[in-house]
Amino acid sequence: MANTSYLEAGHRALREEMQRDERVWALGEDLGRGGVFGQYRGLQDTFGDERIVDTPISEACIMGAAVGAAMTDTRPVVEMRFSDFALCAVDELVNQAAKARFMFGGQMRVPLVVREPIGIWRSSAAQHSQSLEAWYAHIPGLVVVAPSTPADNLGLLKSAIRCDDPVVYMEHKNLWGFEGEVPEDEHLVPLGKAEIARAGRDVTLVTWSAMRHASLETAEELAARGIEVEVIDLRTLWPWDRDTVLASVERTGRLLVAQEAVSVAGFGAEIAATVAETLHDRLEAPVRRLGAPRIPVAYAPPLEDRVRVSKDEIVEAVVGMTRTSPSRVPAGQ
Amino acid sequence: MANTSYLEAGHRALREEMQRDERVWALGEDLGRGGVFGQYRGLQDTFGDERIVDTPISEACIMGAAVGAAMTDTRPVVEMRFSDFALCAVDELVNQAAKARFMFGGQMRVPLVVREPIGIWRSSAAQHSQSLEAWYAHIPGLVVVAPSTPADNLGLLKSAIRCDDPVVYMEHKNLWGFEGEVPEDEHLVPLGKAEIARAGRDVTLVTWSAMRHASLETAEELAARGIEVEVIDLRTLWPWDRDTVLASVERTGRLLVAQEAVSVAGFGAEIAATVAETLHDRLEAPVRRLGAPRIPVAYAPPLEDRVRVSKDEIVEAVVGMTRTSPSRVPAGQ
Amino acid sequence: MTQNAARAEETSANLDSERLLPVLSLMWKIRLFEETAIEAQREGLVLGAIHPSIGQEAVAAGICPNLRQADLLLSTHRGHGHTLAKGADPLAMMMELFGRAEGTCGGKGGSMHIADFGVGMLGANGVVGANITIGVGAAHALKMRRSDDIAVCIFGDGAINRGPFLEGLNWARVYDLPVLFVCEDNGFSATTRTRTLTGGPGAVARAESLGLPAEEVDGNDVLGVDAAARTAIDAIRQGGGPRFLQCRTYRMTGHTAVDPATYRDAAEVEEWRAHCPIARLEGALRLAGVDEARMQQQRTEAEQYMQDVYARARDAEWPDPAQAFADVQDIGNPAERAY
Amino acid sequence: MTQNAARAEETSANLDSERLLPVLSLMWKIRLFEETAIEAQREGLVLGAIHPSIGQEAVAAGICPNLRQADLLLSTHRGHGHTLAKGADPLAMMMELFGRAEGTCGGKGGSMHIADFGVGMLGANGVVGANITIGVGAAHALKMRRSDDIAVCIFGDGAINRGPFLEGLNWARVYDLPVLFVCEDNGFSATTRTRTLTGGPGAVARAESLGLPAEEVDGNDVLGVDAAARTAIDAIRQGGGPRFLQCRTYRMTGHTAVDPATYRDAAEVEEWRAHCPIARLEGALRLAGVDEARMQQQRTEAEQYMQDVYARARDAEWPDPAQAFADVQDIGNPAERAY
Ligand SMILES: Cc1ncc(C[n+]2csc(CCOP(=O)(O)OP(=O)(O)O)c2C)c(N)n1
Ligand SMILES: Cc1ncc(C[n+]2csc(CCOP(=O)(O)OP(=O)(O)O)c2C)c(N)n1
Ligand SMILES: [Mg+2]
Ligand SMILES: [Mg+2]
Repeated sequence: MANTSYLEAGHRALREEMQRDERVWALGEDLGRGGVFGQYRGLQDTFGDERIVDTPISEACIMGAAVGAAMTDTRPVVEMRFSDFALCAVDELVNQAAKARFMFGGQMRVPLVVREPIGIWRSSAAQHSQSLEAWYAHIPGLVVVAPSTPADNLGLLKSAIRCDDPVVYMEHKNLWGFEGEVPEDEHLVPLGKAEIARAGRDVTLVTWSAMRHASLETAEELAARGIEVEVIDLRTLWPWDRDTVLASVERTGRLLVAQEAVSVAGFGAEIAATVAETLHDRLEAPVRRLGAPRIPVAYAPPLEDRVRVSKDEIVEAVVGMTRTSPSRVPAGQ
Repeated sequence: MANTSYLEAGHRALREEMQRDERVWALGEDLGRGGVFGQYRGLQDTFGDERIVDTPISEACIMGAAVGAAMTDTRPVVEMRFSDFALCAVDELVNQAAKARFMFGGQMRVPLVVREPIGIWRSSAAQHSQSLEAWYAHIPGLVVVAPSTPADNLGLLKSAIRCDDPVVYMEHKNLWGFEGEVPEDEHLVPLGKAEIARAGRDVTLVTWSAMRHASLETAEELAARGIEVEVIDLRTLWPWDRDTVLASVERTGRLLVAQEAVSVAGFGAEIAATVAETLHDRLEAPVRRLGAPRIPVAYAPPLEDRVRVSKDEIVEAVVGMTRTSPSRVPAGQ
Repeated sequence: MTQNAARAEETSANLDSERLLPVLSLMWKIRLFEETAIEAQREGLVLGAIHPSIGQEAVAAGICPNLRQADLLLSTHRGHGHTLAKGADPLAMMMELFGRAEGTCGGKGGSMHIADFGVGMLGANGVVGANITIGVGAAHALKMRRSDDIAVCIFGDGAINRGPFLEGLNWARVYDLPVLFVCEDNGFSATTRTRTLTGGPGAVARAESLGLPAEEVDGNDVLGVDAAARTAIDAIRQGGGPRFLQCRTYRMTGHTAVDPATYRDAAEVEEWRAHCPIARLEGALRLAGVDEARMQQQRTEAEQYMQDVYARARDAEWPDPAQAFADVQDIGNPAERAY
Repeated sequence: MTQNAARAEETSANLDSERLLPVLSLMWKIRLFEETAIEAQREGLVLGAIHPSIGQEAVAAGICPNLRQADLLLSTHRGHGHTLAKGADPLAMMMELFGRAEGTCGGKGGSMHIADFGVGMLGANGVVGANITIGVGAAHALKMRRSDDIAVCIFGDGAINRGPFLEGLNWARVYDLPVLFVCEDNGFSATTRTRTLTGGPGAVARAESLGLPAEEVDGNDVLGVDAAARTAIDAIRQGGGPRFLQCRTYRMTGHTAVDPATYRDAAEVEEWRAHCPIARLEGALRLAGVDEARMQQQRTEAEQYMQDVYARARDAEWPDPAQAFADVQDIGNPAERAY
């Protein structure tokens, strides 16, 4: 085990996979300089500028070229810089990459990974802060991954690169510097498997990406108050690990989802709806979601903070759910 | 009252609003020839080519120009032909139109309507059949409308054009020829108000767009079997009419959502989750969603049909929900 | 243009009729495939929209015979001709239009999504211009592996007003990719004249401004297209980087098979009919002394072939509904009926 | 270039120093606003990323003084200079960078989203190239209402590789819109040299291929920029349709204020420092006989002004958190805290 940052873990994943398979290459803006957050530092020295490719500011072509190159027996890793800029390349991802294998009757596959850093990060404001994982979970053909720890960023990125499906890989910008233990040997994390980050008997708290950490910290605080929260980090949003979530709620009888994204039509709705559909009779309290209000992310901290799910809210929600008589007051919209 | 098609109703709405307010104009491909489905037939003769504007095949610029023109005291109606092509203009809609008013501190508004025809229609295949209303419902700043009848297409399009927010207006391609009664006088339908298309005491069936019709027909069939289904046509997905839906489920104790879109992370999840959160104790059966499986829409009818929610499925779901002991078998994914 | 005219004349002087009879045959194959499909659509056998290229056959037939099977082709919604010319099986294509199990894509794609990876045909596309960046990516992969195969990307004149045109051509130049871009310029963007939607002198000037050698040819003259394509393809194969070819042509049908195309007058259509690319090639072959009967034979064979294709496609099996759930993805592929 | 040089010389012979002293003052205002902001960022007062335009002031100061307040301006992430030159209040802008309630956008936007509709400044933009199509739409609206106001859209050299460049310029030509496009060419796309990412001769050739009259000027020579902009703006205002101006310049800082810009060597930076646009204007004014003290005064006044701006912004109020829920939309605006 070594202590490594989330950023370094992603760096190592790409390096190892590029060493293992020469069909793997990466393309995006400023990669030769290390990428906007330094995730590609030094890789062009190692692999040359034909495998770590500096591209024009042409998101549509970056994604489209990756689709064509993936159909032509290479395995591109696309860097979109901010998931917000990937909105300049949605046709290429959603109409082309996601559908090609199916439309063409299974003649080929589109093994590409698109890295789309998400999340709120230091006054980045409305065009640099979005978390749109729910969009891609809604699109047949796409795999959606949102790692939260250095070990997962290593193991999931490696698995994503090995996957033959197009993978939307969403790192969280606020986690780049986050450190944790990472195995020194080959480390793969299977796509589609959640992690029970903390076991608990009272409430199942399903989360992913950066919210894992606030959730775990809150769970500790709640443990001190005698409430044992089971924290499940989904890691992959499509396919999401229904079995693990349902088994947990089957035990706890309570589901809370904590997501950074806008709650309305966010992926939490899928989880909450599925649990409510499947385990209605087992529920000892109504399912519940926490997420951002349906407002853009503002620049000034007092406003930006209004978007964040706070630990206090998690505490309040958990405590509310574990009271005997569940609240019946309808929330406003 | 006059009998009018859904297409004609939309045509009339635009014509009336263009007559009422000279700041209203429409832009898109082939509008001078009437638009791809004939929705604009003759309008260029009436209003000239400066108000019914034939554009290059430049979806990004169509949408971007509409944003700029909406900020400059005009009221553009954007035609995207198929909602699928609007994926070439997502930055312009989501990063710009939806966020501008907020980002700029409320200095202006972006009163544009973007018409994005959705839905499965006669072997149109994967790139011409999508229903992505859930995406836009997830984006702060956008209003999302999905009319299902001629009268609503008249009254909602007029309201959308008068609305000062950017509106994603999703007509269903399979409804163009659908006929119904439409008031001959000025007819406005308020945004954000659902319609109880059929009253019923046993199950609340929430739907929108083309699924309204299958839902109503099924409800009649079920009535013959003694089950009274209340069919609520949401009409507007954002803001959706929570009050009407919650009041109905409060009465019936059962919620079924029927949507044409992919069920996973579809808007039905938002409704089901909200109802489960809010009315858990009132529910006499688990909430339930019907929607497309998470597969692209294929060309051949036997495959295309697998995507459609059939009346049989609605019947089965309703009957299942009204049985005393709700099913406990978890659905696969 | 003068250069082309000269080259065409020169070519016609020593016409290689043995090489050109198959080209004539190919043009008939395309023409009759599409006429058959249009007829079949009237009968309800073709299920979705089709965009015929009748009148435009010289583009496909001028370019694709200069390609190897391993070369890669990207096409558009109006792609039957290109696909046939690249070597796809007409029967499988017709079955695809009919939505049958043995169609090129198992009935999943239809006309706008025909692909045949076995012959290097990487797909038609339902989104105008989207094939440009995908084609560029295919060329990028070819270059990475030091292949001397090339990619060819054909698109319409309407596509030059979409952003991917700029992004894709720029990309091809920046990385010096082995790709030929072909603008099949039929004068229309769906039902609107492209020139009313296009600033500046047009596609060639745009390509040149992005650093690509570019040329315009008469797209109804298969000899001219063939000569220009051969020159360009040779240069690209030898590592000369991307090139651009604009072929001016005209579609004799509407935008789709059901479009009556009332937006243009009969005189214009008649004028173009006089330039029918098939008749023109026949004229050239006739001048070069090719036997009338051998020419007629190309047509007759194609006719018989397409009749057979039609009959077999009509009787072909529908796909198994379970196939709707196949080939979506490996991870998270939905189980049938469970959602 | 020769034309420009000639024009610049001619201009310098009969310099209108009364008109140019305010331009010098404006350039100092921009320079010192940004130096103040960089310093404030070190102190933690500026919250998000800022992209300084130090060294590029001649573009903003050459173009915007030729505009009316009712003319519309669209800018980029590197937009402080343009915005100040269009007449926005430096104090409100600094408060915006500090995230305060009285900032230009109430603290909601920050540096990359400053807009001041009151002076016709329709917004910076966080998405490269996105302002092009928005600017085109603003010009479209102006034309529709037969206004003789114009729109100006400034973007970087990196933006010419994005699709909206083609779509927007084409659109402007097709509808003959009153819009001036300005490519502020500082040679870099973030941290990569744009020329390594750009096929063909560049922005001017591309604009010309789309039918726009286009010109390149020395973007560090405010007299040249001013002259070219004036000519272009007059022509546009008189109904001459869209025009294009490329201004070659250099940014003296990194891409953002915290980028050490190690990807370029000191000699290059020093060479450009010698072309400092402010020093060049001062040199010209000196030659034209303007008093040293009057020039010094422009700087001193700007310094004092920015010190005051800094102090007042630092002490300004934070926005009320409830404002996070304001101005999202009319219909379906979320109620505070309820979600
Ligand atoms: C991005 C996009 N916008 C619009 C359409 C609708 N559409 C289909 S074909 C077509 C015209 C294309 O014109 P051109 O590129 O010249 O090709 P042609 O049809 O003439 O072969 C249009 C607008 C589309 N398929 N994709
Ligand atoms: C669509 C998009 N892609 C990438 C970025 C990230 N980015 C911000 S500024 C920049 C460089 C832009 O270069 P240029 O247009 O020359 O403007 P400059 O920064 O030199 O003023 C990049 C790549 C972005 N903001 N938007
Ligand atoms: Mg065309
Ligand atoms: Mg630059």
